[in-house]
Amino acid sequence: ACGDNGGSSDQAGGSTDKKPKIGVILPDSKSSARWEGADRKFLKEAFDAAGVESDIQNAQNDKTAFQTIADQMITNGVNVLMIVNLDSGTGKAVLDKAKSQGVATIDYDRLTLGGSAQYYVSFDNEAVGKLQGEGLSKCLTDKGVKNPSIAYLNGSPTDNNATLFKNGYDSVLKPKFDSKEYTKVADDSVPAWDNAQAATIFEQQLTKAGGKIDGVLAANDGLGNAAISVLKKNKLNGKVPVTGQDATKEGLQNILAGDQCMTVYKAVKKEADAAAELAIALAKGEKKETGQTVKDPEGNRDVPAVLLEPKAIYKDNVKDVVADNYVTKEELCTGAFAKLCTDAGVS
Amino acid sequence: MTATVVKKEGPAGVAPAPTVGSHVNNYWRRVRGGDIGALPAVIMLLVLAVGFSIARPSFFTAGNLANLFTQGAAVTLIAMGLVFVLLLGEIDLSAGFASGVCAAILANVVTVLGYPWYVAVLAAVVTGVVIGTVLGLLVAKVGIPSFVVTLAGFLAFQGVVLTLMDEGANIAVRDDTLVAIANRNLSPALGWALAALAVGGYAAVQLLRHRNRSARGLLTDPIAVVAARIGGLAVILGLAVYVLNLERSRNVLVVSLKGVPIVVPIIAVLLVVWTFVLQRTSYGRHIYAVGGNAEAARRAGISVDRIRISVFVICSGMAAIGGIVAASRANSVDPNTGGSNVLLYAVGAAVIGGTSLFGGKGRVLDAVLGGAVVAVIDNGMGLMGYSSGVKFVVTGVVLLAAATIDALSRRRAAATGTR
Amino acid sequence: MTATVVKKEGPAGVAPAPTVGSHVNNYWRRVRGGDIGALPAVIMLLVLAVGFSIARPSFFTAGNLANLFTQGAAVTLIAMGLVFVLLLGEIDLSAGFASGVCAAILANVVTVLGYPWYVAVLAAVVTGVVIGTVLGLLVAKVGIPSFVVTLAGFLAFQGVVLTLMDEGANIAVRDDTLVAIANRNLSPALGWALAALAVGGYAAVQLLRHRNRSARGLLTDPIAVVAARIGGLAVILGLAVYVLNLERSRNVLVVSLKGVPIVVPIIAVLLVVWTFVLQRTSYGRHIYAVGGNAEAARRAGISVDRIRISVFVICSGMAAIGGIVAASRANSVDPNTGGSNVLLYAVGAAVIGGTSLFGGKGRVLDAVLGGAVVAVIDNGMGLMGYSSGVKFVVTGVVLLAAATIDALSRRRAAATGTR
Amino acid sequence: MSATPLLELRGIDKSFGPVQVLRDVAFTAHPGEVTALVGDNGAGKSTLVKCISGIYPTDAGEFLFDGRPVSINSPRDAAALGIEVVYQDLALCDNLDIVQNMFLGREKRSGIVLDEPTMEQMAAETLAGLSVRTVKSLRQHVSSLSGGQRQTVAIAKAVLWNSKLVILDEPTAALGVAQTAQVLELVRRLADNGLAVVLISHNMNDVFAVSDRIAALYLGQMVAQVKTTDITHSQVVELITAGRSGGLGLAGEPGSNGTGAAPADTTPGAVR
Amino acid sequence: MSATPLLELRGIDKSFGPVQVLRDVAFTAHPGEVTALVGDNGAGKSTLVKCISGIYPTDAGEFLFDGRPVSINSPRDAAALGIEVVYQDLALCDNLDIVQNMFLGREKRSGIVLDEPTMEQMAAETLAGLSVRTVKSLRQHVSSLSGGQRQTVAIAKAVLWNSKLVILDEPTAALGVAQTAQVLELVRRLADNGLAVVLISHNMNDVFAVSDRIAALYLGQMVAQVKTTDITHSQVVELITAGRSGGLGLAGEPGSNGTGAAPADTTPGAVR
Ligand SMILES: Nc1ncnc2c1ncn2[C@@H]1O[C@H](COP(=O)(O)OP(=O)(O)OP(=O)(O)O)[C@@H](O)[C@H]1O
Ligand SMILES: Nc1ncnc2c1ncn2[C@@H]1O[C@H](COP(=O)(O)OP(=O)(O)OP(=O)(O)O)[C@@H](O)[C@H]1O
Ligand SMILES: [Mg+2]
Ligand SMILES: [Mg+2]
Repeated sequence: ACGDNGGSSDQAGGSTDKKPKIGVILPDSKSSARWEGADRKFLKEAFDAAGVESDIQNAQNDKTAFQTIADQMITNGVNVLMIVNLDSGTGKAVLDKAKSQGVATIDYDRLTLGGSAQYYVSFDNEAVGKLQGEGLSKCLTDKGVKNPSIAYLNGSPTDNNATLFKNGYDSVLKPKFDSKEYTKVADDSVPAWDNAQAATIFEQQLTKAGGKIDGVLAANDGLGNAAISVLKKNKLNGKVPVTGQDATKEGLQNILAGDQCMTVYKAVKKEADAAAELAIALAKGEKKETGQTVKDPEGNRDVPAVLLEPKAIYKDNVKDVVADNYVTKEELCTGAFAKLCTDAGVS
Repeated sequence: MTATVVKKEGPAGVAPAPTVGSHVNNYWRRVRGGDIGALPAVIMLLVLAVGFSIARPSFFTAGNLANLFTQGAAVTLIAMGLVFVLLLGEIDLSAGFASGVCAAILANVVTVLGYPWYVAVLAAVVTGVVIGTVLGLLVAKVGIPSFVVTLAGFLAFQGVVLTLMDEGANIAVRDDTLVAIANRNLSPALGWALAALAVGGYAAVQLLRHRNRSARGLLTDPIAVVAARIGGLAVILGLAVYVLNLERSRNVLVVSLKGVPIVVPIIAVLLVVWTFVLQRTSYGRHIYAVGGNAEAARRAGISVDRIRISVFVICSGMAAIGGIVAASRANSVDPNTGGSNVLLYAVGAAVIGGTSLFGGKGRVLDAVLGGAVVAVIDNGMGLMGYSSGVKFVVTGVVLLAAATIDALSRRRAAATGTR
Repeated sequence: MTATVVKKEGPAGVAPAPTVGSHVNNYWRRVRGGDIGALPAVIMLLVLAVGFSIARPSFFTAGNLANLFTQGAAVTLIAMGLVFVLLLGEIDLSAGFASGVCAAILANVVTVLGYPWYVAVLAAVVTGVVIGTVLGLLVAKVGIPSFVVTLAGFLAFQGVVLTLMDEGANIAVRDDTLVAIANRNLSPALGWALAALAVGGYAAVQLLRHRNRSARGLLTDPIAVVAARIGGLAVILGLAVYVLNLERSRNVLVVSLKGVPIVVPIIAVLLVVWTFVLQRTSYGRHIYAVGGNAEAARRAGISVDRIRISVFVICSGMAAIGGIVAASRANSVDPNTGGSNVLLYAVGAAVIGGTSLFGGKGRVLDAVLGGAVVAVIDNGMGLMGYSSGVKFVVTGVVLLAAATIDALSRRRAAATGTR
Repeated sequence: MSATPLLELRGIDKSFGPVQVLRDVAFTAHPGEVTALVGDNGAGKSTLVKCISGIYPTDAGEFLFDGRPVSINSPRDAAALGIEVVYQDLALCDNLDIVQNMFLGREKRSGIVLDEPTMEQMAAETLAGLSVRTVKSLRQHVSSLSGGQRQTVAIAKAVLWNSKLVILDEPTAALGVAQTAQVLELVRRLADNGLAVVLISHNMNDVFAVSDRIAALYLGQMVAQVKTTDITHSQVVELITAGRSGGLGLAGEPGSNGTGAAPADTTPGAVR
Repeated sequence: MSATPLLELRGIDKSFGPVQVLRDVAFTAHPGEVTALVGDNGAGKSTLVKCISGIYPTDAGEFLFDGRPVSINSPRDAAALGIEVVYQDLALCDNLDIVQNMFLGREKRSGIVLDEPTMEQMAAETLAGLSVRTVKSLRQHVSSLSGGQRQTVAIAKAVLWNSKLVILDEPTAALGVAQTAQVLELVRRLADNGLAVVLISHNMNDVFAVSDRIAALYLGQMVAQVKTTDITHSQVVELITAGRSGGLGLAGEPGSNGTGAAPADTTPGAVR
């Protein structure tokens, strides 16, 4: 299938004298800061450096908008379409439409099941969840808590990624629940990843548990911060480990302050660069080998893939994130955090 | 539609003689007096289209026109149903998620349970009708304000969709017929045939009415004006079909893409049917009456409760159809179907078209025109390539600018009292 | 408040003599006649509280009561502002995101730019006022329907928040004073002092009014009834302060947690101020007049446009305060602040409390009571441990059940015409 | 006077919350007669009419129509019995035009389609009969009509139908000289055609000009229902303003019904 | 007749969309006099009033107040000049009570707080002067008032203020016998106190009883403005219904203003 599409995209490229053009559809701006804050920047830099035209848009977690944007990009004459799908259904519809119009496609960060993308570039979302689960149990062990009560603060119930994250941390924690080593006292999803609702939900979890929550598995840094704000109010911050994801400035600061136990850092730049490289190649009508493949169970095919490893960040390796230039020292080490930064070896 | 005089007498009582000139003249005076019907929405559409075409020439292509229809279809369908509820001065906040519930039922029936498409469609529409009945009963019989009832529905249906979707997964819709609704086109010939049928039907209705009225000695529009109307429709439809029948595939060797998208006749038929119901049946008349003055309607012996229930049924039923189209377009249903901005866009479409939130004023055509405005803005913004923050801001500003055209042109609306 | 008779004469013209007995009797007849004011909301709250306490005993703890206030504060504050807009029969869909914009400004000023907290609060409130002025001008002077203006605002402000948040990042709010607003408590003594002040002030106002009216020979409530009202307030406030002053820390050795949450006096002061404005100033009177019959108000020489603009300013200003509280509570601002369900919950709170969407009817107290209902439902549902789908459904159903109490108790409202 | 009255009310009570507006009211309307219902402002006339037409539920009392007891719970029920009412607060739909208002709830149809030409013709004829000359177009929204024009539309709406009882609540209040004359003539004509007509008016000249019988309400009580020929102009005014006039009306203290010596065929206090 | 009229209109035109309702209307109101404005239903009386009070903008024409040209663009402007109006469509706020309606836009205050007791007292006194006896409570919403009671509230609202010109559009239409007498007396008293009063009425008896001058509108044109003593009852009716009566009113074909022989001190057609 790859060969066919490569051919047709050649034709499309040949029919226009203009520079090759790449369209990117990001999923939303609210589930995580990475999309607009990092991915957009890194992808644009890579495309600009290679001298290809690009059009990067965000679907704002709206499937209809997602499809509309795809239609518009195809109308606008992109040669390569790179999508982060909102769900496999719309993703497939968009990929199929693009294919039928001779546009090459890449699945970015999320695999479209049953889809027709030529490449897949991603962090493994389940691996992210696994790191969170492992991180939480590590922090609990470090604190020496016996038979801890755990609360889940999952992502949006309508977000498939949230399900994937959960699968990941469940795979680590469920055995511990089953063996009665840990107790799960609450398990709630936060609609639309809304931090304000997360605070209320966590406060109620705490009330329901009679105040006894020893560890919080928060699906990202925003939810984690919401839990921390409630813990602070009850003067429990720092005593109860909280997880996160995305290595946001706020999350890292919480880690430095000892309120948050860990976050998961995804080197978005690496992912973006890998994807951009593939996209540029496709746009120029070239073919690249990735070396890896991922099985699409629904489409029953092996998709050539670039898979990157997420990284767990604790207080002692916050400096790695800064070293990667994902967050700058100036942003991170403001005010009271300057000293904490020094203590943690951030330079 | 037209003016009739009881008796001619006295200097101020003279009605203009119904000649073509006076008709045009009269229309112009009405427009200047602020009684302008669909005009502002049409102007809005033109201004937006010209603006976007200048900014992004690709806006002005056959392919984009076709996209426009399918992109705006679901919201427009929901807005058409909402017009009925708004005509009564009620609101249905749950329409978006009701469409989600119906879409979820559709997907479950066709994909999970494996029934044929028509069973699924039937199930979805029946679900919509049931939802509407429940909402209507709560509003009319229990007497809870519709805002509260449908806010509860908004929450509950969101949960129902989640539950039907197994807490977050999505269900694919792969049935060919269902997928065709929002993704395939009529053959060019069929497009022409339908357009011809529409013009013919319109002509027949108009001419019959003209004959009927003049036979009874009632005042009628001059026949030339009637002919001009029919001609106008023919030109517009002809042009639209012509453009949509152009080849719009980027790569004709791979696939040929032409013809009127299937959703277009679906919307057109529903538009005609609902317009007929509102304008030409006593049921429709009663809806306007209840919306205008519920107490007067009650005193006239109209069963206000029954009307109230029925509009919720229509609204949720149309939401079901909107949900089916959305599912078809997305090839799938997920827990967000009908969520996010769908509801506000649908109500906004109806209001931008000229429907009042206070009841008694509005047409189904308003929803279609307003839906078109919303779709054009969305479509055009998609071509501009802004970052998401900027895009939201610009969308809001463009919407406001469009609404300003409407407000300014209605400015003179010193209530002329004639329609 | 009370009835006055022009003249006593004729069999049907007899007014009941103002004794305590007749007063109680009269109140009971008014209640049976459907004129019940805040009663249904209070009943709703009681039923919900009892229900949740039975289902989850942890609901009925001092700690949870304190949580309740901070959880519902932001929505309640926004709802209080919305009452003004609703009183005019307008709507402000942008109030939620307006609070988000103001919160974002707050966070930027205090965290990014590093100014002291009062500068940030001022900046946030000024932002709210500016937003309200723009919305109001567009509605009143340009004449665009408020639904459309504020829908545009809803979209645009969403974008503004994203832009202010650097396209999606959170900004932490770590300033101690700001964090205290939604997270700290008054000292128990201060709580008692404030309660005493409130009761004393109420008593002074009531007794002065009583003396003033009886000095002029106007009909007044019997002094016993006045005393009973004051006593009632004293009991309620005393009880609330007492419960909130109980120790609610789970581990007194680690930390002591008691006292009235700081948001409570903030809401209380705003409630008193806005109630005073609406009930005791001519500005407030004019708001009701414009909402009841804008044409009559205009004919009475009221500047309708100015009133219209002012309510949007109040609404957005209150949204700013709501945003500040939300930011304080979350210790941070994210692009969702003021988004998701905030707006619908706020409008719902006002409507559940008894405010009409058609204008002319509503009080700020309605928003507080309605906000309490919404907060109790949210709080209680959080203790039930449902999965999110079921949680949505049950929330909707509970909301509906609560509204049914209201609808049934207003059922008899065959317009008694007295207040 | 025909034997059975078309409409007979007995012991009607009606309160709004704590305010009792009608107490123990009895009233009859006979076919072929115009019954004038008079009373001071706020006496309860309009309330009585709304109780008859099913807009307000009554607290107590009986309705007899054509001798049979009936219960009227909604305007639909009243219309089904053949009762047509012109309300004082006209209750027209401002967003509909004249023709649409006149046929509201009883549209003419051919098949399921509204038969607009027929309705327009019928409306034009009826209005012409009421001396309406200044209406520019039958397709004008009623919101743009003058006070008198609105009132004419409401009257025309009520007389368009074959009914048995027509109640007109101050129908001529806003009408001009010529139009008033037309309406009074119409009222007389309806009665002569065998209908029962109830006319509420503050204009004693009109009352004496067309009515066969006068019923007087005083502060929610029916103080007299007598033949027009048996009472004088000033007596009626006295009944309206004081509740009694000579042997008619309330007897002693307010609150108890009078039963003083009454002229033949008049029944003081609550009739019958 | 005083030298300068308080209010003088010249050449007023007013159209609603394609419909011209007033054409070239001239009108004067003198202090100390009651000017009756008569005309058929739909003649344009209420429209003229609304033009004077700034509710409708006029298409053409001049306003002179106390001899000085003024422009009235809103009811505020009219109130500032000292013009008070009782509208035919009463325009009360149904969600407010009687006192609140009567003081709307001109609330009494002490400091910034509304002075309710003062307002209540003043309202009670004014209403008592208008023979209102059936209102149960001054704190009743006006939505629950009877037709006549509403009208009384509207009248009371207008006469509460020190104004120079009071315009009453069919103020007695819904009033009872006693109340009508009171209002007519009030009208006379206002004029005798030096105010200019304009009274619109369809009741010729009332018009002749209180007015000093009669202005007749016919299909949007002012056909005569004459002293009441110079014209008879039947002449006025003729002017109303046909636009002319003997030498008065429209001269030839409709559309051109008459200038036939006029009695002394009467000006046919558009006055002045
Ligand atoms: N909904 C209501 N609530 C309370 N009181 C009411 C209501 N409707 C009417 N009333 C009172 O009932 C009394 C009778 O009113 P009604 O309208 O029947 O008088 P009426 O005889 O028709 O007077 P009018 O001649 O002025 O029309 C009045 O005092 C009025 O204030
Ligand atoms: N907003 C409007 N739009 C169109 N026509 C109007 C409007 N308002 C009034 N008219 C028309 O203007 C004419 C004059 O109306 P107006 O209310 O001034 O009459 P009027 O002399 O007060 O009559 P009445 O004695 O019945 O109160 C009427 O024919 C009416 O239909
Ligand atoms: Mg009445
Ligand atoms: Mg008038």
